[in-house]
Amino acid sequence: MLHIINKSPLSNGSLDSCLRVTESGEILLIEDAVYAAAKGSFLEGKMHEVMGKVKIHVLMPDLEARGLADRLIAGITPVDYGGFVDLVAASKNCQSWL
Amino acid sequence: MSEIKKFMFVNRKAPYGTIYALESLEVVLITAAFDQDVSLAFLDDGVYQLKKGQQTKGIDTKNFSPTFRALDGYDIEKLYVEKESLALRGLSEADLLVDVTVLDRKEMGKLMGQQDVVLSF
Amino acid sequence: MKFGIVVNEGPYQHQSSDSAYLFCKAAIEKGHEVWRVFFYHDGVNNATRLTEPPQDDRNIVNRWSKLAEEHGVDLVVCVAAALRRGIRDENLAPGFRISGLGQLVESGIQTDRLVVFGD
Amino acid sequence: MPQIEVNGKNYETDEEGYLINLAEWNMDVAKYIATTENLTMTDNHWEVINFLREYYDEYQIAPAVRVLTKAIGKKFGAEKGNSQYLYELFPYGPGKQACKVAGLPKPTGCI
Repeated sequence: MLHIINKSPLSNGSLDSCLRVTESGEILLIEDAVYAAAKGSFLEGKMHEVMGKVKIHVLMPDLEARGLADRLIAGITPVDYGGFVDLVAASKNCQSWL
Repeated sequence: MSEIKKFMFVNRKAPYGTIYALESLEVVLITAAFDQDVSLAFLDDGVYQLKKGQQTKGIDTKNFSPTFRALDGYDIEKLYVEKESLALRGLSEADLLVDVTVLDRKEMGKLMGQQDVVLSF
Repeated sequence: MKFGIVVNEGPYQHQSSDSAYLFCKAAIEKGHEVWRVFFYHDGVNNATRLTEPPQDDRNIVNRWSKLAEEHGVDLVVCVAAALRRGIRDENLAPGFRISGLGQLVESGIQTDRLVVFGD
Repeated sequence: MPQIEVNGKNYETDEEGYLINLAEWNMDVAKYIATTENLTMTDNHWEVINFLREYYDEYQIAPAVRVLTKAIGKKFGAEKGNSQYLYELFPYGPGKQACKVAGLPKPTGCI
């Protein structure tokens, strides 16, 4: 299952909620959720922990737009919109944690 | 209709503060007419949609919570509430205005994974 | 693969309409079909032809209309949500049509994947 | 906004004749709306109208025709719980026409 997160986990609980119920699968960070993919925030340690059980992807155009493309946490997979499409196609289903 | 799909409506937003909960319920009622396998999941602030005793006169807004009790007549009987979301809000099953199945977080995640279509608003 | 898309927010206020559009474009470029985009909640505001953004900004409404024209994407606006928000046939941009919520359910039934964009 | 006059009092309706202020509904208004729909109200009509109003009171929605049919059958017997019976009473549809007479919101026809 692909989980799509679009809110900054630094100020919103949707990534936490997703991780609470999700044991495995893939997470894609888009829109303001991409801040979680940048090094140096208070969430970085947690992201490393999370990467142990779920695979994390980030929509690069959104990270670039926010000036953080050079701070991508190692181990988070960058994708473009085409990659976003591929992820949806490859998963049985997807859920947007709005 | 060729096949029956598993539809899940994931409700994570509180009522009244925004319109999402109300308009989500409107989709659920329509979906009932399509003979699909429909379930509703309530997580996070979405559990507040089911709180008993909502009184909306003072905010001049329609109280749509009684509509959840009509779902049974629409043959929508699968209502799931995540246990942790309830507990975090100091609520229990007795506070809810309809019969639901309470699932723990892992069971909820598993159920989501089994769906064909997940709609969240 | 056949995709269904749901857009729950209006243009300009929230990025979801942009994300949905760019997703559709990428899907089509990859040879997939975008079968229908369904506009719900404030998403119905994507359909008004009265929108007039500054010239140096993207024209979100025109962009959708073009997608419908060039790739036959079915742009459906929920009638109940539209009536609430003053979107009617009179101010509908080309390529959009107003119809019932059943069209959203149908998207879920007829497509291989349904992706929701919203707030 | 269009108005209808019943017993010397004016009631606002929308362009299709649905009552705007649902709280203003009364039986005389219902009878008046019924005549505009070419309906001759019988006990069987009232049974459905009252049922719809009770349903709305309890659940805050007008039931889908399928749901109404089932519920009517359960309450008043199987011979009434079929769409043919309801369409005979309300030829333009128990959803649209009966809701109009019952003073309920116009079904948005979302299918």
